[in-house]
Amino acid sequence: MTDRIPAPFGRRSCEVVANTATGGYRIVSALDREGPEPLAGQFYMLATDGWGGPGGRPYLPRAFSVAEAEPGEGAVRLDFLLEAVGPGTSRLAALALGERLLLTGPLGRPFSKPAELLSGADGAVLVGGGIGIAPLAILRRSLADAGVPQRVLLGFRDRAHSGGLELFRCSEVRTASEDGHSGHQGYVTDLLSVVLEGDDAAGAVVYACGPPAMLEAVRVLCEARGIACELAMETPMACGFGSCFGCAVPLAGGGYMRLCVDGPTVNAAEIESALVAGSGHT
Amino acid sequence: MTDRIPAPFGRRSCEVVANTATGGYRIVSALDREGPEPLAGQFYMLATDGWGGPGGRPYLPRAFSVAEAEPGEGAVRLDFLLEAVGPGTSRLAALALGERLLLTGPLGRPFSKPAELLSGADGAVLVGGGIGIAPLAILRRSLADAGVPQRVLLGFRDRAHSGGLELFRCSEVRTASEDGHSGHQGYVTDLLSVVLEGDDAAGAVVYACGPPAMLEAVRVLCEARGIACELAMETPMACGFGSCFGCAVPLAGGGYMRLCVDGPTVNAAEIESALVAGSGHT
Amino acid sequence: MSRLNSGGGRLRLPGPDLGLELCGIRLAHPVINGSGTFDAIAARRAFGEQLGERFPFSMFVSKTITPEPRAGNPPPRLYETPSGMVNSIGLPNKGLEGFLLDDLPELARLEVPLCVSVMAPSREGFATLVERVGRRDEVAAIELNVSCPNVKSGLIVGEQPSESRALCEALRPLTDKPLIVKLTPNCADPAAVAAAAAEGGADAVSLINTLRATGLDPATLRPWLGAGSGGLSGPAVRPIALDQVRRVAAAVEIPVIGMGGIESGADALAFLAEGASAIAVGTASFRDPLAADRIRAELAGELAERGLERLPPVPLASTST
Amino acid sequence: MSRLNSGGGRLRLPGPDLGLELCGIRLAHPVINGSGTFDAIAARRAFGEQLGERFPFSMFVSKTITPEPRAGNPPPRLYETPSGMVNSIGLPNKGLEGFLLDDLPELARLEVPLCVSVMAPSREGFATLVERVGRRDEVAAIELNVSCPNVKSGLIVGEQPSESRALCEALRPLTDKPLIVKLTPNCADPAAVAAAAAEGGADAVSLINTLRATGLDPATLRPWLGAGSGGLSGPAVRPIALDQVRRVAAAVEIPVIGMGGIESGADALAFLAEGASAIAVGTASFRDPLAADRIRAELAGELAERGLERLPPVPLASTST
Ligand SMILES: Cc1cc2nc3c(=O)[nH]c(=O)nc-3n(C[C@H](O)[C@H](O)[C@H](O)COP(=O)(O)OP(=O)(O)OC[C@H]3O[C@@H](n4cnc5c(N)ncnc54)[C@H](O)[C@@H]3O)c2cc1C
Ligand SMILES: Cc1cc2nc3c(=O)[nH]c(=O)nc-3n(C[C@H](O)[C@H](O)[C@H](O)COP(=O)(O)OP(=O)(O)OC[C@H]3O[C@@H](n4cnc5c(N)ncnc54)[C@H](O)[C@@H]3O)c2cc1C
Ligand SMILES: Cc1cc2nc3c(=O)[nH]c(=O)nc-3n(C[C@H](O)[C@H](O)[C@H](O)COP(=O)(O)O)c2cc1C
Ligand SMILES: Cc1cc2nc3c(=O)[nH]c(=O)nc-3n(C[C@H](O)[C@H](O)[C@H](O)COP(=O)(O)O)c2cc1C
Ligand code: FES
Ligand code: FES
Repeated sequence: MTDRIPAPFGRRSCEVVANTATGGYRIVSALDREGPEPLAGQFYMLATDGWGGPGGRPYLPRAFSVAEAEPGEGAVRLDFLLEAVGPGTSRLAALALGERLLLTGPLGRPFSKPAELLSGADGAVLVGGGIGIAPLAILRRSLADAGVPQRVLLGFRDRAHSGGLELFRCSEVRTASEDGHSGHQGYVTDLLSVVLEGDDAAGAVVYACGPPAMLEAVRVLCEARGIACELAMETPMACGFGSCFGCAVPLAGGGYMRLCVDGPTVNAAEIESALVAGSGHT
Repeated sequence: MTDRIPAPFGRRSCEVVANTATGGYRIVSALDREGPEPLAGQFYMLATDGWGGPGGRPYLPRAFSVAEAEPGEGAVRLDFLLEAVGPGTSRLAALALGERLLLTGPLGRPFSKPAELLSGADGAVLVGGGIGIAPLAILRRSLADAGVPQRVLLGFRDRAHSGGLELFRCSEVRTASEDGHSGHQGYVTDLLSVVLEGDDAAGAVVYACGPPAMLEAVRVLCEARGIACELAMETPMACGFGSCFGCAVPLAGGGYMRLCVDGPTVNAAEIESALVAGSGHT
Repeated sequence: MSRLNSGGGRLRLPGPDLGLELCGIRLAHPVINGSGTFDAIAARRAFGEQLGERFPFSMFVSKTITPEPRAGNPPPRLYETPSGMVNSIGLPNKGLEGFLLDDLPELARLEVPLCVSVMAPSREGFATLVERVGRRDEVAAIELNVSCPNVKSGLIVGEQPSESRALCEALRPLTDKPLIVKLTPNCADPAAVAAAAAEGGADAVSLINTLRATGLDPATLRPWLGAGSGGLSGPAVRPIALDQVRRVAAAVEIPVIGMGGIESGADALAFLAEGASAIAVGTASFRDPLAADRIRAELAGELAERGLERLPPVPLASTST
Repeated sequence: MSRLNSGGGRLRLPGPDLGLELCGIRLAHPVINGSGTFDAIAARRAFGEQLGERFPFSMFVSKTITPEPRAGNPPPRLYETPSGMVNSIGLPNKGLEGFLLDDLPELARLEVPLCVSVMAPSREGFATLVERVGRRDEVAAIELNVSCPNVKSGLIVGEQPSESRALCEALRPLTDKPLIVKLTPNCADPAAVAAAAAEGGADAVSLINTLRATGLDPATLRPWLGAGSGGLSGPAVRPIALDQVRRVAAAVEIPVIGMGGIESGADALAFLAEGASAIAVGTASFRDPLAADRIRAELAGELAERGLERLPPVPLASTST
């Protein structure tokens, strides 16, 4: 299993160097001078100065997958793709240049290498939906660096929710949209099932991240075809480093895993269902 | 007794049109389009959007005397002099132009007219200290408008705490400072006792606002000389309109008054002492 | 906000019908005030006649009165805390006679039903209060405050089911006005106390009162409050209040008036969903004297969004666990 | 903040001496963790060996273990509230055997004394836990969790003085390790429970555990938590915790470990001033895993500012009311 990159112990403060709108989303970039380069699939717990608002929320930090990481002069630039759905994401989306981003990370288990999921794997299919495509951007790049042939399939509800495409600017992707504004009109899983019909599908492994309903559809598709599949999942998290036991995901064999330390990347075979109560948002 | 100007029922939102530093203080001005022109001695409960911070405070609104009020085109410009001593004043001091000031007011009992304090009064002595000189600015102006001869005596700890002088730009004042940076080196009450020796003192009434210790000194001075004196006092306040009973000030005759509705201007003869636990700051 | 202040409690509003009947009292909507958090007489001094025109509560609950006048606790009486406040007011009031003489006529000018909150250090004291207050036509209901953390009354009625039952049984015959028992959150099992009060003849229960709390003066490290400690209120206590309202509503048949940190229509709806028939706004009124009016308007909006024409008749929560 | 992280719990710091002895255990400073809020084993996976180098607690308290393994409550288990959070974790743990086999050796690698928190649905269960855990040399102390709001144990030990005394009397003979009783805030009189525990032979008490609370899913109006309700923690409860610590400290001679919403050195100092011998950091660690280290550094600063060379020996508060 790919070793996680451990995080520096303690929360640190990083300068926000970019915050750009893309569709209905934002891409927020910060310079991390103390942390290592993260691996695809890892996440950070984020907060800001002045965290906590009129209603007393947000109180806890919020978890975000790293969408891209670029090492530079004595610092790593971290990109996060975020959607303002509540008090925490709204505050983060409003970050001004020069403001501080408070973060802990990189946390969690990175995506496995294809060969770790299927010995002799000869390709990868990346399936993403909505905001969930964030970790697939850095995954696509690292697979490309490793010379792994890949197909990227992305699904969106509508144009407002397709802002993540920005992260795939310079790469070839196939898209589906529920409103038909881009690519196939329908679900990204339609594209996946077609791809999985292909005779080159046998040696492929699937990586997926997106809304619970999409993840569940992908899980079922792959299970039916006996295809190795790794999901990047979400649940509410208080700590992100295994201390609160709040991020429970039911295991196929009974019991729970802590998504923050045993995930957020999960082998689809390990879990009962990708539909975890309280998790995610579309 | 001078009738209070009642406040519109409910909190309203006003545009911040100025926020300037003066010494260690700020003068924050907002345009009130819904409220009446306040009388000298009245105060407002202030808050901002995004009230509530990382520590969950400020939670309650904060009370501030109106320092000056200028009626104009369909709005009254309200000036507040404030000192950042904690989470609430710090947030208010940081207000940017165009931001909203949330306020309820004018509240409380205005200063009495000299004749209401002493029949046949023929002059007024205004005694202020530190941040407490705010309400004396609008009082000075309204007494001048009414043609009441007056002397203004202001005391400051040091230059940083003398920012309130700005409000008395175009009027003649005598000052005292503990560090001697301006006027008499010592306490403003030194100036007062000299003034009260003068043979024209007999017909004068004293208005005072400032730190509890100063108010108490003034109260004692006036009591000893049988001079009518009205103090503008402070206590912690939750509501400002008589509903929480939190702003209790002990009465000379026993029991308490609610400073927000029975004050904040108080006839010195009514109270036990101006040193009220928990009240004010220098 | 002012956008939402659409006309106060008396007007019939467009949208869902928020009207209800509480212990036989007709209310225009379910938003009332928490005792001791809104002084209609002082507020009329501060806001003039507008107070009546836009009165935000469908019933007015008086500050708790006692048999004898009380000055209240020494200052300071307020301590701000994360998302809340601690108060140690100590029930200052004019006493029964002063209230009946000076305040009741003033309060009767309000165009909403009046509920008088009473508290006494003894059962006899409670009896006198209930009898004398109950006789007055201006009074629609009586709230028994057995839960104030700021007065050392011999009674621990509020903590003990048996005591609560006994008190209600003793007071029940003395008036035909509805008796509302204000419960304390400072006990292991508020539902048991509520059930006992109901058995004793209480017509409704209200909760929560404040939670025992304190804070220090950062400078002296001595308790900030003159009384040493007080009661916590505001949004900080809302999750505790909601849990207790739910347990109490599940334990009694009589109506429950829910309160504790309610600041929005969504908060109010949550309490109604957990079984409250009406809700009270307390601390939120300190931030905005018209907060209750905004909350009522937001509540109407919440119901409309859900396509509901009136208040949830059955506690939604009762089906949910 | 990182400015304040001056070297972790093990280093001897410049400035005031924060050292103390708690039930005969030597601690470098008074800042420990609240049970169940820091998993040193998982944290080592997340932060690597730095965890040991900068370990922020002077004693480590394990998550509560039970005789049999527990999976914990169904998700969701977390609900954020104003200045706090509600959890319904439900004591997931490997059970006694799994803990002794897998976890204890791992925890023993920490360079601070170890306290094991235990909870059982019966007195016999507690007895087994205390005996088996007490035998292990790696264990410095045992905390009896009689106060978890998230497990329906037959016991209401934590709410009743008599039950607490009986439990302590039964367990006392089974080990010579210090027994710390973790008190519940969900009762009318924690001081009485604490006093009874002390009479029963407890060496210390710790408080507060979480306050029973709930929250709804705004969309469905059903309880958000899978378990329906849970326990409130964080700054929202601090004023309640401080008041209970003060009452308990005034009622017992044995040391008190104070916790509940502590987020700063000033907060910590307030608990010490009210009579706590040590303080625990819980929820604050979720916001910053090194929060306890900052709090310890800030506490040293607070003492230095006041010209104090060591921790307040006598509860300042005892003289203050
Ligand atoms: C490993 C991981 C990676 C993630 N990566 C990303 C990412 O790359 N980009 C991204 O945009 N998001 C990501 N998320 C999701 C993100 O963390 C959440 O969207 C965020 O926490 C929402 O916080 P909020 O305060 O904005 O909204 P919240 O108020 O937390 O609301 C979010 C949802 O939580 C529920 N909820 C929980 N508690 C309450 C409450 N007290 N009141 C009301 N509702 C409540 C509601 O259903 C609400 O819709 C990730 C999550 C995880 C676990
Ligand atoms: C009628 C009236 C008029 C006023 N006019 C003015 C004015 O014109 N200009 C001006 O600058 N000020 C004025 N004040 C004072 C002003 O209201 C206070 O300075 C303000 O409320 C402080 O709020 P804060 O949040 O900044 O500080 P706070 O945190 O409220 O601290 C202020 C003081 O309150 C105490 N305190 C109370 N609760 C706590 C707590 N929980 N934690 C820590 N400390 C606490 C402390 O002693 C602290 O020093 C007036 C007050 C009144 C009543
Ligand atoms: C300043 C203040 C004074 C109060 N006085 C009383 C009172 O006299 N009688 C009473 O039954 N409750 C009193 N309460 C409790 C409130 O009625 C209410 O139960 C509690 O504050 C919780 O609601 P809230 O969080 O909305 O304020 C008081 C609360 C506050 C904050
Ligand atoms: C997520 C979570 C899990 C907890 N688990 C336990 C536990 O297993 N045993 C226990 O005695 N207390 C447990 N507690 C209570 C804490 O130890 C502490 O008493 C409480 O949270 C108050 O402190 P705080 O506000 O600093 O978090 C838990 C608290 C939280 C928030
Ligand atoms: S988020 Fe705290 S254990 Fe996973
Ligand atoms: S501040 Fe509330 S009564 Fe005076």
